[in-house]
Amino acid sequence: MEKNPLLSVRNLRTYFYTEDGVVKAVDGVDFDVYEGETLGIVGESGSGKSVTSLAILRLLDPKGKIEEGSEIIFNGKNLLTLTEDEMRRIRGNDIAMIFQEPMVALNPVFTIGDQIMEAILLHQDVDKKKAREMAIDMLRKVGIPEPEKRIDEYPHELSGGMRQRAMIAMALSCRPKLLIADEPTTALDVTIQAQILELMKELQREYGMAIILITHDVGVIAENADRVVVMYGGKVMETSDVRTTFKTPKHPYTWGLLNSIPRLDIEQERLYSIPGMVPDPLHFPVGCRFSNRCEFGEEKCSVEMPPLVEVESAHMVRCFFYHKVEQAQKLSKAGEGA
Amino acid sequence: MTNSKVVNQNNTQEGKDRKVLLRVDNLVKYFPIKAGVFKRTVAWVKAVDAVSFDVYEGETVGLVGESGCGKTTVGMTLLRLYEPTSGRIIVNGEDTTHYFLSARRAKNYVRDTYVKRFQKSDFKPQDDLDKKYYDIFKNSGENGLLEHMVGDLEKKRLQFRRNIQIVFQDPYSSLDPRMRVKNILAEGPLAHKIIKKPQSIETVGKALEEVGIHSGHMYRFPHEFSGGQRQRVGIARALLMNPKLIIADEAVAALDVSIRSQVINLMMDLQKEHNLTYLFISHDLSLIKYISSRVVVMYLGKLVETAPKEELFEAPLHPYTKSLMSAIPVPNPEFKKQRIILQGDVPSPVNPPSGCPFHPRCPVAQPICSKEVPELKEVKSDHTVACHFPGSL
Amino acid sequence: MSKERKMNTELRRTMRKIFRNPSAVLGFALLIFFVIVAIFAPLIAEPINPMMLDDNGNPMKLDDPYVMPIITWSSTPVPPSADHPFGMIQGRDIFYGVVWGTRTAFFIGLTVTIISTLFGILIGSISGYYGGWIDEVLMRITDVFMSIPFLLAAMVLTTILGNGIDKVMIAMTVFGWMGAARLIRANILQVKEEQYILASKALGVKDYFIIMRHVLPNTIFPVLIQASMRMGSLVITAAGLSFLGLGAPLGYADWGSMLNFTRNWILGASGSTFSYWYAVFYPGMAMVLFVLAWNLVGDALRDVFDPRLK
Amino acid sequence: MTTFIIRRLLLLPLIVLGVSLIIFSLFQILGPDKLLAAYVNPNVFDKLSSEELEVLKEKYGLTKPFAERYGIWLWNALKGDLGWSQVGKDAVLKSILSRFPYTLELALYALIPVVGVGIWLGVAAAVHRDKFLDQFIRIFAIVGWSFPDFVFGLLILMVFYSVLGWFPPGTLSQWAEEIVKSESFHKITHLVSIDALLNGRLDVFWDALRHIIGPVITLSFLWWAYLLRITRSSMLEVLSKEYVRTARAKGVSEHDVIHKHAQRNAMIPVVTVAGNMVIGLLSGTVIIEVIFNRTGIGRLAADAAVQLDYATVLGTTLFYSIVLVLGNLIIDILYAVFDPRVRLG
Repeated sequence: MEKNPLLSVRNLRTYFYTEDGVVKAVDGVDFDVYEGETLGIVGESGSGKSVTSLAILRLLDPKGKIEEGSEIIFNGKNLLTLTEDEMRRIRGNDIAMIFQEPMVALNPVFTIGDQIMEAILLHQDVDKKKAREMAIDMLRKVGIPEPEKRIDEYPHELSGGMRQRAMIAMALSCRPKLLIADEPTTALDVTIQAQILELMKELQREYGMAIILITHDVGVIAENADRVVVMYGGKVMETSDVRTTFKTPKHPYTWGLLNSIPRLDIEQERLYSIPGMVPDPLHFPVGCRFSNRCEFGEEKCSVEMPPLVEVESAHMVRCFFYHKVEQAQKLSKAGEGA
Repeated sequence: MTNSKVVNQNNTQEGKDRKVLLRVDNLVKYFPIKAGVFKRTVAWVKAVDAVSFDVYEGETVGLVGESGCGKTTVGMTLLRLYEPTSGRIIVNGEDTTHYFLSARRAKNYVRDTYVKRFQKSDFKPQDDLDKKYYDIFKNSGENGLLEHMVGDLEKKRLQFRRNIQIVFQDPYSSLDPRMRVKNILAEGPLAHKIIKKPQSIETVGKALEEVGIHSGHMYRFPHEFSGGQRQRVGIARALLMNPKLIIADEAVAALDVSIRSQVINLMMDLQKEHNLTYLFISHDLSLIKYISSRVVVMYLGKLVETAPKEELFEAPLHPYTKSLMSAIPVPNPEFKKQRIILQGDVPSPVNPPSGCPFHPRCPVAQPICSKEVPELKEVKSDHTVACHFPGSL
Repeated sequence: MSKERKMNTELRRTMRKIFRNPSAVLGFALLIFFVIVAIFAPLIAEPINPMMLDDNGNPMKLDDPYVMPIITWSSTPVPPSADHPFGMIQGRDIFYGVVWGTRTAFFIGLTVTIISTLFGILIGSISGYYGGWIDEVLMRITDVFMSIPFLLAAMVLTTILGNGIDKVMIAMTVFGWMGAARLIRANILQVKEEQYILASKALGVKDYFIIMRHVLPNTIFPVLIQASMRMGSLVITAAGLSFLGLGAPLGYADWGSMLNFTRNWILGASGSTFSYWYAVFYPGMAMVLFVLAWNLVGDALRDVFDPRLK
Repeated sequence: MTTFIIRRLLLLPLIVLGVSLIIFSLFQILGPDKLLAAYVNPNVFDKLSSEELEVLKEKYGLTKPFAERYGIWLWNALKGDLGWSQVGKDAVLKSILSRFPYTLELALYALIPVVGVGIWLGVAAAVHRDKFLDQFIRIFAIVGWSFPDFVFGLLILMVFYSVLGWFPPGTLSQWAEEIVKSESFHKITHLVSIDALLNGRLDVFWDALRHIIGPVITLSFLWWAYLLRITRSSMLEVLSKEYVRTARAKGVSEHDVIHKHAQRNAMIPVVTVAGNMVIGLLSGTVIIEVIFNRTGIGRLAADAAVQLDYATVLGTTLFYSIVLVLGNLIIDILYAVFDPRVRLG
């Protein structure tokens, strides 16, 4: 724990200036990623998890601005102060990214070989022939059969799982220190998802890279992340190591989420439902962003934004009444035992 | 016909008359692939290949499988949004397969399926349906049977539409963006003359309140609702027809996690209130486990395993079912489970593998698996599986 | 009455979107200007013949205001003056022709657009909804019609039918419906797969109602936008035919045939032709602005209703 | 791919048949009397008695039923005999073939500025979306698109011919035409300007160029606009695609993101438009050829239409429809070349 973080995000605020008003998609987010670990960011649509990942690489579309005072420290450098050229040298080289839908994330008019080689040629001092060899090696490494043949195929000629493997090969071709995976398996079938997640674990062990795994699927986080950040309404609601969060969630949102999904591991009489709707980022409630859907909240919650406090060692929660959740959790555990 | 056996056993074993609401008998749906200079059919996508199962009144059957396994095609074919290539769809003890054919083709269907068999001297009815139709045939001849099955086809179609409804996956494209919710909801009942125009506001209002939407919102357009609310509107639309069976095709897959349980709970509440039967199509085994009483597992257009929920999740017999279960991520870091990672992709339904469709990916495949198609066998009571070595994984 | 308010905000949003774009504002302004000119043509350019007097000694009213009166016997163009601000050509007042030509342009454009679009919608929706051999036959017929260049086809048919703007309109309609038909067919094929159509089928709604209630309302907007953008090119084609001497008869208040007069003076190869600039400029500008107005409006509508093509 | 090409080529005769049937039946509206006029010298025609007219009608087969007459025309057409062109004063087929090079030449010259500048401006507009440059280019484009070709052509003639005297109408000057027609001038490509260069006649080349610049300016100003708009919108759509973001996430430079990753994809729909434009230029330059008084196939068709020379009208429309079908076939093949996802079958 005393290690220096590889990436530190501090007070990240990312606003989108639209015709209808300012969308505060990410509003003061802090977290660290340490070398070699997997940090899971979990959240629903509009939670700001994908915007956070794009902000780290400064890939937001022109309407989105990273506000003053935000810091993204990678390897001791604040990425937000780099020039565009310096940033370009980091993208794909030190920090790589894979996306949700490999069908649309790969360029349809270039072969996968072209696209992997492009990354290699951009960041490494090798000639085309060598780059091609390296690309074939990468494809073999990610488990694509007959890589010598597949390298000249176009994305549409591969299956969904193979495409995501090619995407991973492209992202890892320069051995990045950090891989950002934005919903990498959401578009895939479960049996393929298991393959891809297993592959990512293997490659992480081999390369020693850190991974930020972004997903809405708490199951994927539970099985693949070391630590977890729960986001809601552009804010971090809870963060700790995976075991703690899943065993003793302390934020009402995390608690509600875990109780509202059908699960294979336990028998459920009736699912819990978080009331209300996923908030519209244009009109977040005043005070705690979750206050209008929270069953534990009191008046204070709809007035004041609770701070993110460390309630146990390395377990941070943004809630005034987290002890109420503790009680509810105990009750439900007791009920399960009976 | 294996199915009739299953049904009869059920009736006797459980000692109560569980009524079969829907029987899918050997359903086949192939889509042609056209190519060449004259666009001739060169191959077939075998989307659904000889699938049979029963749905009893009041229960929820979960139909589970990965993309491309044909589960959605089953739903669409049951609704006759696609015409089946062959097989029978029996609803409420009547064969409905020919309902959406032209009168001439419907008659041909009845002749080919029933009359020709009945005319043979050594004919013996194989199931209740045969018996029923044979009695009619004996009493009033071919014309009587035709009158019974093909007469008033238009009325039968409407009745069929009222009996079976669907809730779609995509809450964004399943409601006409240019229509107000009131008109979307009133369309079905008005078309069936269940209600008259002046009543529609009242009826629609009630239906909306029932699915948890303020009735004052009936004049809104779909885009003014959130995904979860739209799905509620979709459910209300189905409900307004007073259906017996609702086919829910990935009805919650597109919703946010925190909204899903709202809609699932709503559907379960409505089931109790209206004595509905559900055929729940989903790729999500955890959801299927939560919601259904019996489960049907499909792979590459074929049915691989079907069993009551508890039985299936405790002791899955097909290697595919077992691998599928192990692949589902569980939100509990302490939960230990057997990890089976399947190799390779799902093959194309145009060129399915020989023998058992699962054999190229199966961890326990034997030489016979690539040669012989395993038959669907009842291994335990009410638990059928299509595998040469059930339970070996 | 939250319903009404909702409607209004929706409408206002759309209007705001349209009018935030300066070129859309220009388009609508031009269009309104032309509409006003067309409506008040009798007041702006009085349909009288100053050369002929009636019994009371007043200038005689024209039998047909669309036939430009000959007011001078000089056949060379006469430059603009206070009485004839746009000058005269072939003995006729250019200002009069430009004003009354506005009506002709609207008449030709709107009639041809509406009739050919309706016909296209009919063919396209039958083709798209029913598919199969009906689609195959209708689309091959459409292909055949599309294989004949529009201008040439219109020329041939106009010549065969004889001069006159009604003949021009018939010709342009006969060869002008294919675009709408193809567009609506493509849209229908796309919409047909939408789940709300399947839902209506599953409800047992009749085909006819599905087309009228769901398919057409969801496919018609791109067709209407295309139609508004075609207005411009139709007016150009009609004028082109007149320019070639095939459309409106000699002396008809029509921009194209006025330019036809000019052609001889320009190709006359004398060095001083530039002094006849007004003969090209005024009718030419009227036409350019008219077409521009429709193109800008069509563009604005497309931007708002079809966000894909911004 | 092969089956696709065969399928389309099989469609060709069907379309040609359809086109000829439409045009042929349109002419039936005229009735036998007017149709006869096409065969007879107009000076003689008025003096003929009704009996003589009947005899002539009989002679030219105008009294026969429609199907039979169409059959006769079709049979002759299949043998390569499209009849006599009064306008072209030669056999129809020969008139068409002798004039086609002039149209082709004009189309080729116009194509270079249209495609080059149109795509370049379209990309520039998309990259600078909503900035001043974009607004300016868009206004320029929509104004260009709104100009009727004959108005713009007249303006060009007025300025560059009447006032400046630079670019005269016509195809060639008298003297140059005589050289071209002479025996010593080798016709290799049949495109005058190129043949002039091949023959080493720079003066003839320059003369041909002088005559072609006016129509080229007119055509390119009108067609730029369209190509530019398509390029712009296609480019904008592509720039919002995820693979563009992937490229940026790899560290690809902005120049390569736009000109390699985005532009290659954006060109896919542009191919279709540019192709249609070529077809349009080959078949639809009727008015331009009339205004600039150029020899060409558009002019031939226009004259034939006005004079009801129906053998020529039929011939030219058929020629156009063949150009169109083949052109579309080529477009589709190019489309498949540009977009690996498209498999023609």
